[in-house]
Amino acid sequence: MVSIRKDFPILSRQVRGKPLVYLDNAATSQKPRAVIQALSEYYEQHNANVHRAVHTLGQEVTERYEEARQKVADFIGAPAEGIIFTRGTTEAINLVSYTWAEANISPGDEILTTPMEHHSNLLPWQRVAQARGASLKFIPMSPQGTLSLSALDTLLTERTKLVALTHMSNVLGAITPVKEIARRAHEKGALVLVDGAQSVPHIPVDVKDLDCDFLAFSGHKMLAPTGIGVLYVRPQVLETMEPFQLGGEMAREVWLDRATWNDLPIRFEAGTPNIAGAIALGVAVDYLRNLGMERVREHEIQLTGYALVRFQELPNTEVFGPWDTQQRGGIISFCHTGVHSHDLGTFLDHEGVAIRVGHHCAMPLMELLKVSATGRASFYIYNIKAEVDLLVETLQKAIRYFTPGPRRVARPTNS
Amino acid sequence: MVSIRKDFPILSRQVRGKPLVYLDNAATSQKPRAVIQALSEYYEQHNANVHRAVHTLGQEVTERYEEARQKVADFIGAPAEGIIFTRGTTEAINLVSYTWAEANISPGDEILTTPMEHHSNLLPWQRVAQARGASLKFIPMSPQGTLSLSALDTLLTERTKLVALTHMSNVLGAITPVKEIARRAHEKGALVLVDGAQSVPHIPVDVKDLDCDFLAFSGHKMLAPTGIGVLYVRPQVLETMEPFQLGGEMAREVWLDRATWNDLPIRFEAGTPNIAGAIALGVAVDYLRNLGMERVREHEIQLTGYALVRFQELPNTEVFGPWDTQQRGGIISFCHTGVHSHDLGTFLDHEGVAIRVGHHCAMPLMELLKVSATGRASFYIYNIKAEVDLLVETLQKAIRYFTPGPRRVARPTNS
Amino acid sequence: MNPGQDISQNLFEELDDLYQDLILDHYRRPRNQQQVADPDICAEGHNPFCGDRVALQIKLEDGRVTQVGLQSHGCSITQASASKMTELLKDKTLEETVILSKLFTAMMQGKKLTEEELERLGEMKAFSAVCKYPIRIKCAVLPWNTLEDGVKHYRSGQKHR
Amino acid sequence: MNPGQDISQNLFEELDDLYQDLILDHYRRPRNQQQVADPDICAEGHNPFCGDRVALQIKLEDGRVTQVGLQSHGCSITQASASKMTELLKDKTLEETVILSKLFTAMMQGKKLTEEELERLGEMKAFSAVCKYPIRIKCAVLPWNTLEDGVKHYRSGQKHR
Ligand SMILES: Cc1ncc(COP(=O)(O)O)c(C=O)c1O
Ligand SMILES: Cc1ncc(COP(=O)(O)O)c(C=O)c1O
Repeated sequence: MVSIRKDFPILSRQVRGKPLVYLDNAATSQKPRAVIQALSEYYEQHNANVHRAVHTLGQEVTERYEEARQKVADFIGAPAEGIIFTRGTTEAINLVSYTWAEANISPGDEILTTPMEHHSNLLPWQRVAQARGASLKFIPMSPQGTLSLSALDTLLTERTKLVALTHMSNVLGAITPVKEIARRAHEKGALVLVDGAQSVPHIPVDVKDLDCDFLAFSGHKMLAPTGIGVLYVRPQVLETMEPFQLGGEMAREVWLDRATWNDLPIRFEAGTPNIAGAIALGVAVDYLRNLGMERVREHEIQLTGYALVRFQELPNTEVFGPWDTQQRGGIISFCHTGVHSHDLGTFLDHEGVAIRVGHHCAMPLMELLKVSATGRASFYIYNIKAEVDLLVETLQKAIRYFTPGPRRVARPTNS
Repeated sequence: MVSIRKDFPILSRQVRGKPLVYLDNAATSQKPRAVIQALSEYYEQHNANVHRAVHTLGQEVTERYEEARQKVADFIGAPAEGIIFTRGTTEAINLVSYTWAEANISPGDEILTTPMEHHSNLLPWQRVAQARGASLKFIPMSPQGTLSLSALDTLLTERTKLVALTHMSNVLGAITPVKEIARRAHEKGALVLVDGAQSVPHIPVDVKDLDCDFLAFSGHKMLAPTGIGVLYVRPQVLETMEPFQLGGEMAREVWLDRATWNDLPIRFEAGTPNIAGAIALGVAVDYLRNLGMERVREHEIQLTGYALVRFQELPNTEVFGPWDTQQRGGIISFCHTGVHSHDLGTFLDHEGVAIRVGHHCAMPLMELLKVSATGRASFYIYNIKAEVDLLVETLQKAIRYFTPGPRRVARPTNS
Repeated sequence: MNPGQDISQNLFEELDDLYQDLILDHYRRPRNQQQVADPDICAEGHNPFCGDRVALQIKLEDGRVTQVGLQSHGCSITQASASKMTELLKDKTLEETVILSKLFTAMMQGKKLTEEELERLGEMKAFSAVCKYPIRIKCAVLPWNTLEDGVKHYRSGQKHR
Repeated sequence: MNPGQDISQNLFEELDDLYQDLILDHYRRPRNQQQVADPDICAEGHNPFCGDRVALQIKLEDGRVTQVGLQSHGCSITQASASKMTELLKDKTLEETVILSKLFTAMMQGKKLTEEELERLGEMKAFSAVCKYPIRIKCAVLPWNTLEDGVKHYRSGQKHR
């Protein structure tokens, strides 16, 4: 995958005089030239509002927008009418919480999730549970990210209305057995929402295969621009849902005191959407399909396996998550016993290496791991072994730098 | 303003072999090169996720994102902590409807609006009224768009909790006396939400001067990309509001069963925002400030006045909205008694002229005007008199084309 | 441009391709604009996005269409499509009208029809260029959708809706 | 690069600007890490975004700080800032501690201080480069904010929170 690096203009950038080594892909990915150009081309050649324009620009844009929807649908094996464009994963999950959940979760019902969720797949369910008098339950897990499937026997009951879980932890990299959980949830009549923010960009995902009812993901983590994301909803479920936001094209007929709704999925896209973002997401999907998601996955398995080995060289450093690369994505969270992750992050930045440091919007997981923050390096298609080497070697220097001992020569005072 | 046309790459595009004449600015505006380049530059040089990154890219991006917020705040005379980035006007209004309104509208309360609202400023209030057992009242208006202020005496009562009204009708172009209405609403203790989708891009708007509590507008109608918009909320009101969407950076501390919220305004921006869009909106605001909103307004008054005169040449054509250009923006909706607007729109498109045709997401207003659709030409900074001339002359041809009479030579059969 | 051709025609050549003489003719002088008394089939169609409206009444004898009444409102494409349709329906069996409708819809969706199929559509062929105008397609098919609705309800034993 | 200079120093020159020797020294050997018994002022600060925590106890005599106790947890900047702060507070009046805090915060916000103001901050000057690292600023000011909180509560008559 070395050859694709030239497709990403930012990779030739320098940071503090050093070449950029971008290892914060779980936060957001970089964009290939094709995606950036799709934005420029859209605004230089086509820009218009979508839907029902008689003019040429409007028709061109509507066509491209719906084409993008079809591409995204094909990418995850879904029908196009089940694809709703949102701002991102967070909005997608909130949409479900405000519509399907408000209508289907009753007092005494239960929502099942995991302790390793991103806040975006936890807080909406806290709100729903409280608003609807339902309760939130958690599938027990090991600190490595393995969910206790045996606990499902007792946790999944007829009162379970929804299982909301991540497909891949953004901290541990752990891939969850969504398919198995979905099967068992459906047996009990519960629906299944999958947070695919970390999985859809990195591993082949097919909603038919997973058999999930909802899948949420973000464009900006899969080569596309910020401000565009996707909620997939199984059409039979979508048909039963009330709209979320109201206004614009989502209505069919409107009177002063009432209204009827437009077709699916437009009914769930109120107001002018992020048109250019959606079209560019289509281009990003083309790019990924062209590489092949199997190859993307294979590349990250290689890189992650190599990194896991090299991280063992680091003294007093704990690496979280599963050791089996078949069960983890390209995310490595770690902690040094003596040096705070913030200091490591700042040191790395001075060498051009960008990692994320903090709680990664997964505070309950931090508590479970008994840390307040971790460092996190996360890979994508353009990362290479040499970058892993630089990461590990720079971490080694950093640890030496912050660890007591005469490793710095005295400096002139007032320097 | 002729010289600025070269700043807009799309204006040199051809449509069906004719130069593009873009007169659908009320739907969405075109973008200057500076805005398009801001997007490319963002993705080629800086792209990272905002907030709390220790790495350089993240710091650069956070800085630019917050800088954009400050620019937008200055543009409308607001403090930065009152500026929430949304997808657009529709989301902004829905946010208020799901948070402030759910908490403050009680059974028996009243929401006051107008019959000329865009669906985006009507449907959310229909929903709230129904959900909360409140009622929706309408300020009477003339077909020209003049609101009956005298009716306010009886319509505004202690039960009125919110007055939600457009600052400029997207069909009639009518500018509403927001300041006067806000003053009287506040006397009764009601809050005031202004739909600024059509005003903020076109006339100087200052929230202190209007003294409104909420102001919603869309970036894509003011030179910025799609997928970014703004909700301004008076900070004293914002402080009392519960968050809307949940997840990501909007939380301060999160446990499995509860959470506390981050500072304003981040509390209302759940998930990764449209970072590039916000930054590019800042650039669009720079562009507009550089022109000067007074000059923008003056240009549109000139153009609209000219168009209103020229439209009188058109046979059997009704032009809606106020005749006084001081009271209207650059929007001209019209209907021909014999030729359907769709046919006019298609004809114009064949000559390169893009106008909008339809109900403009203002169906109740269509009913009031006793039409099912209108044609609508809407102007912006780059439009010129020659384009108005072409519009009127092409309309003339179109009317002739569709009106019975031997104006077409017989064509060979099977052509 | 052939010498001797009218300039104004050439000016609007592409447009004329959409607005065939037949379409403008039916638009200006829609046929069968009467209300049929005691109809067997009765249907109304509405496209709220454009405000187009079509009302249709059909009288059958021995399973064949004998009378068609139409009241339509909307753009030229809707009105001409409705008007021309009423002519085509005459003497057809319900079966045949539905086949016509499917063929017309297929043409509008840009599908390639066989010579024979095109033959069946007769003068409705004049609408073929509409498929290049996505936004206008639903104008052209509204009358036909309305017809299919009516037939469906008739067949489900519900004489009047 | 001067000949004779250590290469590793030069490698991390910009970094050394942030991580002054004083900071690393206080980070590795934080001062006043005892719990003060029966304190007059007692405050805790927490930065949930980084997980930094600071607990502070102060004993006063004749309106001046006589003893300071500190328990801190977090990155080098937080810990060093807290540790150095405890040293600076000794013998100061509450008034003076608050002024110091304001000055330090101003320095962190990148405001230009006068020579005299810088003089008052003494060795806290070592933190001046932190203002170039927006994300680390709140690490540096956390101990001082905690101090101000404690003073405010003390003054509002609430001896212990
Ligand atoms: C697992 C997971 N879920 C949800 C999100 C939220 O995505 P977004 O911020 O794009 O809405 C993220 C991204 O940070 C994530 O990693
Ligand atoms: C007056 C008015 N309000 C609201 C909107 C909705 O804006 P958006 O589609 O950007 O959410 C529009 C734009 O069509 C408008 O003209």
